[in-house]
Amino acid sequence: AEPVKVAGIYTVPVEQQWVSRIHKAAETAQARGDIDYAFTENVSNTDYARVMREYAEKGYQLIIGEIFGAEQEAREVAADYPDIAFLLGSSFKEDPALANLAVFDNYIQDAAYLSGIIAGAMTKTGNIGMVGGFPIPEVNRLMNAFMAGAHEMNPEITFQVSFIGSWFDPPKAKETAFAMIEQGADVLYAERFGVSDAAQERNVLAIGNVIDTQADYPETVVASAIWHFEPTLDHAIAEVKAGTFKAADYGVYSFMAEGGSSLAPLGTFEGKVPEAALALVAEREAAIRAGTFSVEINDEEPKSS
Amino acid sequence: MAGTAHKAPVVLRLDRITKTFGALTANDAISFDLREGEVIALLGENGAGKTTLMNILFGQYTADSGSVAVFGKTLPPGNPRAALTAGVGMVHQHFTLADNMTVLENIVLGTQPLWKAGFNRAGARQRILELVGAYGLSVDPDALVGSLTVGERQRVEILKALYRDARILILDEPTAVLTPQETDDLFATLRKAVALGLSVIFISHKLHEVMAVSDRVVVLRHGRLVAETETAATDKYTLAELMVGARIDPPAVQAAPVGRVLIELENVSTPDRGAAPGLKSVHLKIRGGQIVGLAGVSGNGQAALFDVLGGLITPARGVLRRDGAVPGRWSPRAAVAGGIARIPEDRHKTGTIPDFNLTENAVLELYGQPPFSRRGWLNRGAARAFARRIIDAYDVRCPGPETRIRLLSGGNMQKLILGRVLETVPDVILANQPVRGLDIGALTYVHEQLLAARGRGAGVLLISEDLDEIMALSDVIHVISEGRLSPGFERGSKTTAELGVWLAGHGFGEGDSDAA
Amino acid sequence: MRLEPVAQPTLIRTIGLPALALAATVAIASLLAMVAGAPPLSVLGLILQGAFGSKFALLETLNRATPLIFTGLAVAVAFRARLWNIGAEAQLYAGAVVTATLGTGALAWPSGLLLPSIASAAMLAGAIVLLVPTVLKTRFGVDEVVTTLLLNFVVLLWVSMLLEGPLKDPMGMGWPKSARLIPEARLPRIVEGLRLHWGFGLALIAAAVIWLVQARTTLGYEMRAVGLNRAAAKFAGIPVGPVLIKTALLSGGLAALAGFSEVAGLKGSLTLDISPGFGYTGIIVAMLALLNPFGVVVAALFVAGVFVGADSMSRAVGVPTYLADIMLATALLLMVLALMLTRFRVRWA
Amino acid sequence: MDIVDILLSASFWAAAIRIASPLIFAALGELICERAGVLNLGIEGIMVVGAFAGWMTVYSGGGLWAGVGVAMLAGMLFGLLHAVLTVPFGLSQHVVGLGITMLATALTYFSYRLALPEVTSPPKIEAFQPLPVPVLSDIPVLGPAVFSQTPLTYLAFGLVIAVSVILYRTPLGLALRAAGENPAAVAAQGLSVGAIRIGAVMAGSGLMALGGAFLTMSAFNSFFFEMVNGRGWICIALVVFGSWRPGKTLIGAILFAAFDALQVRVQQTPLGADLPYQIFLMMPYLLSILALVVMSRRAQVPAALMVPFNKGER
Ligand SMILES: Nc1ncnc2c1ncn2[C@@H]1O[C@H](COP(=O)(O)OP(=O)(O)OP(=O)(O)O)[C@@H](O)[C@H]1O
Ligand SMILES: Nc1ncnc2c1ncn2[C@@H]1O[C@H](COP(=O)(O)OP(=O)(O)OP(=O)(O)O)[C@@H](O)[C@H]1O
Ligand SMILES: [Mg+2]
Ligand SMILES: [Mg+2]
Repeated sequence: AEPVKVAGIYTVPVEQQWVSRIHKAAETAQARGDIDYAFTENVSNTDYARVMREYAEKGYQLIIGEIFGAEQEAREVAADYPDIAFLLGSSFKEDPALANLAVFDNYIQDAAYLSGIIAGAMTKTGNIGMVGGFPIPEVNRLMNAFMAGAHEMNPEITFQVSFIGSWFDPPKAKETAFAMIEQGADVLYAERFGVSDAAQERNVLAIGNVIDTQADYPETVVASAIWHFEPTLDHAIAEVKAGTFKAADYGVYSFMAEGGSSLAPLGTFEGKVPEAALALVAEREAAIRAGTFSVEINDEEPKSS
Repeated sequence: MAGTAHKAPVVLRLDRITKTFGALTANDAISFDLREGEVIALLGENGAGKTTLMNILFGQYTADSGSVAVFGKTLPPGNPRAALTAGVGMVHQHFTLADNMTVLENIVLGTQPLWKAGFNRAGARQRILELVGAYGLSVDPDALVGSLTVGERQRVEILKALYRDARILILDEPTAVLTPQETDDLFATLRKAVALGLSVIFISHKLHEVMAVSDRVVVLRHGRLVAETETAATDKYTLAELMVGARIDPPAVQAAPVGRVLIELENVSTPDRGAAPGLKSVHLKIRGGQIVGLAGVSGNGQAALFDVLGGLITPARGVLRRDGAVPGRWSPRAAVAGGIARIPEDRHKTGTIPDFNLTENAVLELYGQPPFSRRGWLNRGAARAFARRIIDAYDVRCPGPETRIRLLSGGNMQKLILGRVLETVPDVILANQPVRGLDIGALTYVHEQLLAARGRGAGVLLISEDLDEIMALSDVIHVISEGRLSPGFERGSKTTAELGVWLAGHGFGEGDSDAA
Repeated sequence: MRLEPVAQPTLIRTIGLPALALAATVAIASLLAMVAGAPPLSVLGLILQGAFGSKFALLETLNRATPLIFTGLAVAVAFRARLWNIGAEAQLYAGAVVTATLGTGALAWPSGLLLPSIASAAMLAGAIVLLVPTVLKTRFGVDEVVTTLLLNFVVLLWVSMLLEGPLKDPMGMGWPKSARLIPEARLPRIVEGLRLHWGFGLALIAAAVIWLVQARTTLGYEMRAVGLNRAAAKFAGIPVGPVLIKTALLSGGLAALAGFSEVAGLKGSLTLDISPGFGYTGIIVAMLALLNPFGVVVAALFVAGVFVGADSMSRAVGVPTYLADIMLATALLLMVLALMLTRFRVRWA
Repeated sequence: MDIVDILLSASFWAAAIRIASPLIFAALGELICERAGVLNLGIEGIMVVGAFAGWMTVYSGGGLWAGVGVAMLAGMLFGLLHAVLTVPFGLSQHVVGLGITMLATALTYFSYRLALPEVTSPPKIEAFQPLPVPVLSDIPVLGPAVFSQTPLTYLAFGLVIAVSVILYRTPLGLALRAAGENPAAVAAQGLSVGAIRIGAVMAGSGLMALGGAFLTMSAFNSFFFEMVNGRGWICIALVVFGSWRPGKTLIGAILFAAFDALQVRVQQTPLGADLPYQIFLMMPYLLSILALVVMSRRAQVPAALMVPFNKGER
């Protein structure tokens, strides 16, 4: 069949971890021959609706992106193009009145929780440092799940939490991480680029987030909670092809049970993580997949303890 | 000066120099020679083309045609460096010094290859001190230029030229900003320079200086050379006529009835301003129908006195009375509204806004009142009419009221300022160095206007460093020195020599300058 | 080399040089498109189409020009008085914050009353933001280039704080954005269904008002006098400090209107990224316009047109859209140069 | 840890100096431009160019020092563009500066995307490593703080001294300072104001680019969009803060960096838990403004800053 014409509109460059997962999934689908993919990155929210319209006018069938900062306008555009499918990252839910707009978000709290368990087992000082960009729900949710997991191993663990006010300032993230290490952290939660580098330089450990960076930091990154956008996107492509695309919350396709998230393989840390922790991870993972355990979704800004 | 130098070799030859700015011909085929050891005075009205000619000679402007030869070699046009190396040194009308550097640094600037690792400060200082000695140019090589007086700055400019072994010195209106004492020192220096074989071209509007210092006079009018004569073979009056093209007589001073006290300072003191002293317990009365002359070397408190009377500052101690009463709020606006006319010392920096046109400059003090504005809305027609009236009545030569005032000569700028303040028929006129840098025609005109105002009963304060000007015009003379004011001397009651004693700072009893 | 004023610029000069600048910009853009592997010849057409080729494109251009007119005017007003306001970005956000605060239900008034009130309050907020550096300048002599620049960072962080605190939309699912404006607080659309709103009309009115102020009022006269020669203005009795403060109030207020118009007109709520540097681009717009208020409108349309057109072009030919900013910057630099050369002749001496 | 402990620790000062290093380079560059009379608002974009050019050189196989050289050259190229437009043509320094920032940034991103279209995680290079100076690095506190940095940091400090010496002790420095104070003085001494200013802007821009390169080659090891993150604008403030003097500017940079290092650490104290994190991020800017208020009375602005010089025109 004809490949579906898909356009991605991102408000940050595709190197940004979150967007990179969407971009990668789209490129994979394109390589498979399922879609024809074009994208525009670093679109300011002011221009977002215009770019949406431009793609819509050009005959794209599925438009993916993130409208956290342009909710209202984006929904207006979608309303103007009822024949085009929109799959957009959003804090809000789908609107039944807007049948062609489905929403998603990175609900990978399950994996984050499991990575927290491992972190809790690996810290000797009981002090974990967490460096984030901005305290938005997409970040808070994972940090909170991670913290819950760590407390599962050891309720005494304290956390240092900092936000650097930028998505792209690795030197600043790195300096912030250094400061946390100086103040006793021996495991770092690497929400931003730069944190793992600090951990590597100071010989402490790091936990990855959204993407797997262990190959770059083999001695440092113990585990990572990875987001797989493929189930979300593939589901949407299938619906578009079948002509059944409808307003829905695609968030569930990021859940572990749907294969939307996973704990990265231990790799270089195989055998270095305490058995007790691994056992707990295995137990919880099974429970999550079975639907008997659910990780709390908490979008509140996490605080240092 | 050092005798005539007829036989001496020619060091500089200007050959048919022509320069136009748009439609205006600033220099029209000007040729003359300068010989070794000779002093030539370059004369001409404001805008006659003197500065332009010197800028061409120094390579800062490029002539449209004609050539400059120094020691027989033709200079490449438009290249100051070539002029410098050929031995031409120039002291510009507006000094070219960097205030943030020391005297030594200013002098050394550009004399060494830029890529040298460092420069020999000790050697440079040694050399400067030698020059200071030889030419009698006292100045401290390590002083910051920003802290120097005008006279000292000029000496630095001359040192800059001498340091580069200049054989030809060009001075553009060097005495316009100097005190009489500094002028004497400058001439002494020039005499030494000539004795050492240097040649000099200097520009001045002061004819007695020209007569005193030069060997030869070259007169420009409207860009053309109209006369070239031995100084010995001419006199002040002839020169004035040559410059202007018509005979000029100094204005006659008629007797005028003395009126009441219009403005008065009683025991006024103001804080010092950096190096310049403030006023020290000053008493001053200005009456109608009088010109009060304020003699004194610049920088002795004239500015403070002018500013107090003009509303720019309020006395720190003592009182100011206007028509016998202490004004409630004292500001430039209050002063202007109350009929005080102010002619500032620096027409470029404080007197006008160079990029405003004549109309806008004409209403600078009055724009806020009818008919020029009502409830915040400007009436541009009224302003233009006002400017036209000034242009006509005060003979301001300009293309029209829409011309930016920057393009006017100093004399015409001054006439506009004069017009804008006199048109309101003020009863007090404060004039701070109103004829500085003006040619004889413009100067005479300004004096006539001040006398006319006196004639109709206005009181005038005339601040000047030129004792002759003060003595010629003033009914009462005060001398100011270090912020102290002498008693008022009636016209003719003191000789120049007697005033000179006061000028030198003698005669002021400690704290009793109120001894009038 | 030397520049000499041209007394009577010929038509060829006044039209030809800017045209040349545009041609050169398109040539450079085409070259870069080619480097990126796209057909260079289609570039010009696609830009024109993207900026003016359809009603949608045209209105988008007007839309993007709207905040630029406001910030351009703000800068023009300030620069006239030599008040170097590099902080229009901060003032814009101050206006936006006020709009989001008052427009989300705090005041339940009818539109006709509410919109003017919000606009005035927004202007006041922007004015205050510029007042701080201005007072620091007149009181303590602190360089305003630096303080206005630094305040951009401070204000942005402050907005971020508000959006994660008191202004955060309780229904916003945690994302740092304000609640939606109530319908009465929205500037109506000019064309139903398209994004252009009456903020654009307001911008045109503002330009006319500023022109009147500058050319016809004593305040305008005072501002120019203070800008051109502070010492002479002071001597003549113009109250320099108060004039600078009035200038700051006007300039800050205008920049704040950009924030008001973006929030009340375009977005309907406040986020941290409502301005992709409109405050800074305003400086370019103002200088391109030689600080003339009507020139600001033209320059803003030009800047917006180039950006929207080039952005759409780069998407159409499939090259990174950073090409749009390259084109915009090139167009600006060449245009400023061309405008100068219409008035001055280069003499090589 | 309370604030006093933090302030007394060597690691805190080491961090301050690391954070200061890029600022030192770029602020020195801006200082040179401004001393010659040209406000260079292109700084932010030129830092981006430097960050990319240096990193890209190393990434494509060049040595680290080659990267430093290429970064400087790239910066100088944009400096040349800036200078040509602002010096002989006398265009508004505000517009040209902002235009250069926009152009340099966009060109960099464009080139990056063309060079690395398929990468979702930016590749890394082997960056400069800390190089403890023998003997000196053993001094308590000072050793680990100052003498255990990367070579580029030492270079930054060296440049402060070099620039001071050049400005105050050489004919070139005299000419440069005079050009920013009174260009007519330079012209009257037979020097070319244009050449001096163009040279100064190019040299200064080269240093700005080095500041950018520090970010990708020493502070970090890969290039990101927007990673310069306003550091250039800070440098403009630092130059004013430093009264246009290299030594004071250096102190300003270290102070600013120290505030930054401090806020990161204070966020983790009990104080930090109560206050929004933005308050801490604001601190360096607010303190800078405060410092300017205190310093401004004595500041000596180059008198001809932002004033174009055209002989024959006035
Ligand atoms: N750069 C310039 N551009 C245009 N016109 C000029 C320029 N410089 C001088 N002029 C014109 O040339 C004429 C001669 O000016 P110049 O400066 O030589 O006069 P001057 O004799 O030195 O006057 P003054 O006695 O007032 O110093 C003036 O009328 C002026 O209008
Ligand atoms: N760009 C210019 N365009 C037109 N005329 C100019 C220009 N620059 C200078 N001039 C003219 O050059 C002349 C000399 O300028 P200068 O600075 O010597 O002023 P001035 O007339 O001597 O006044 P003052 O004695 O008050 O300094 C002025 O008369 C002015 O008309
Ligand atoms: Mg002259
Ligand atoms: Mg003169």
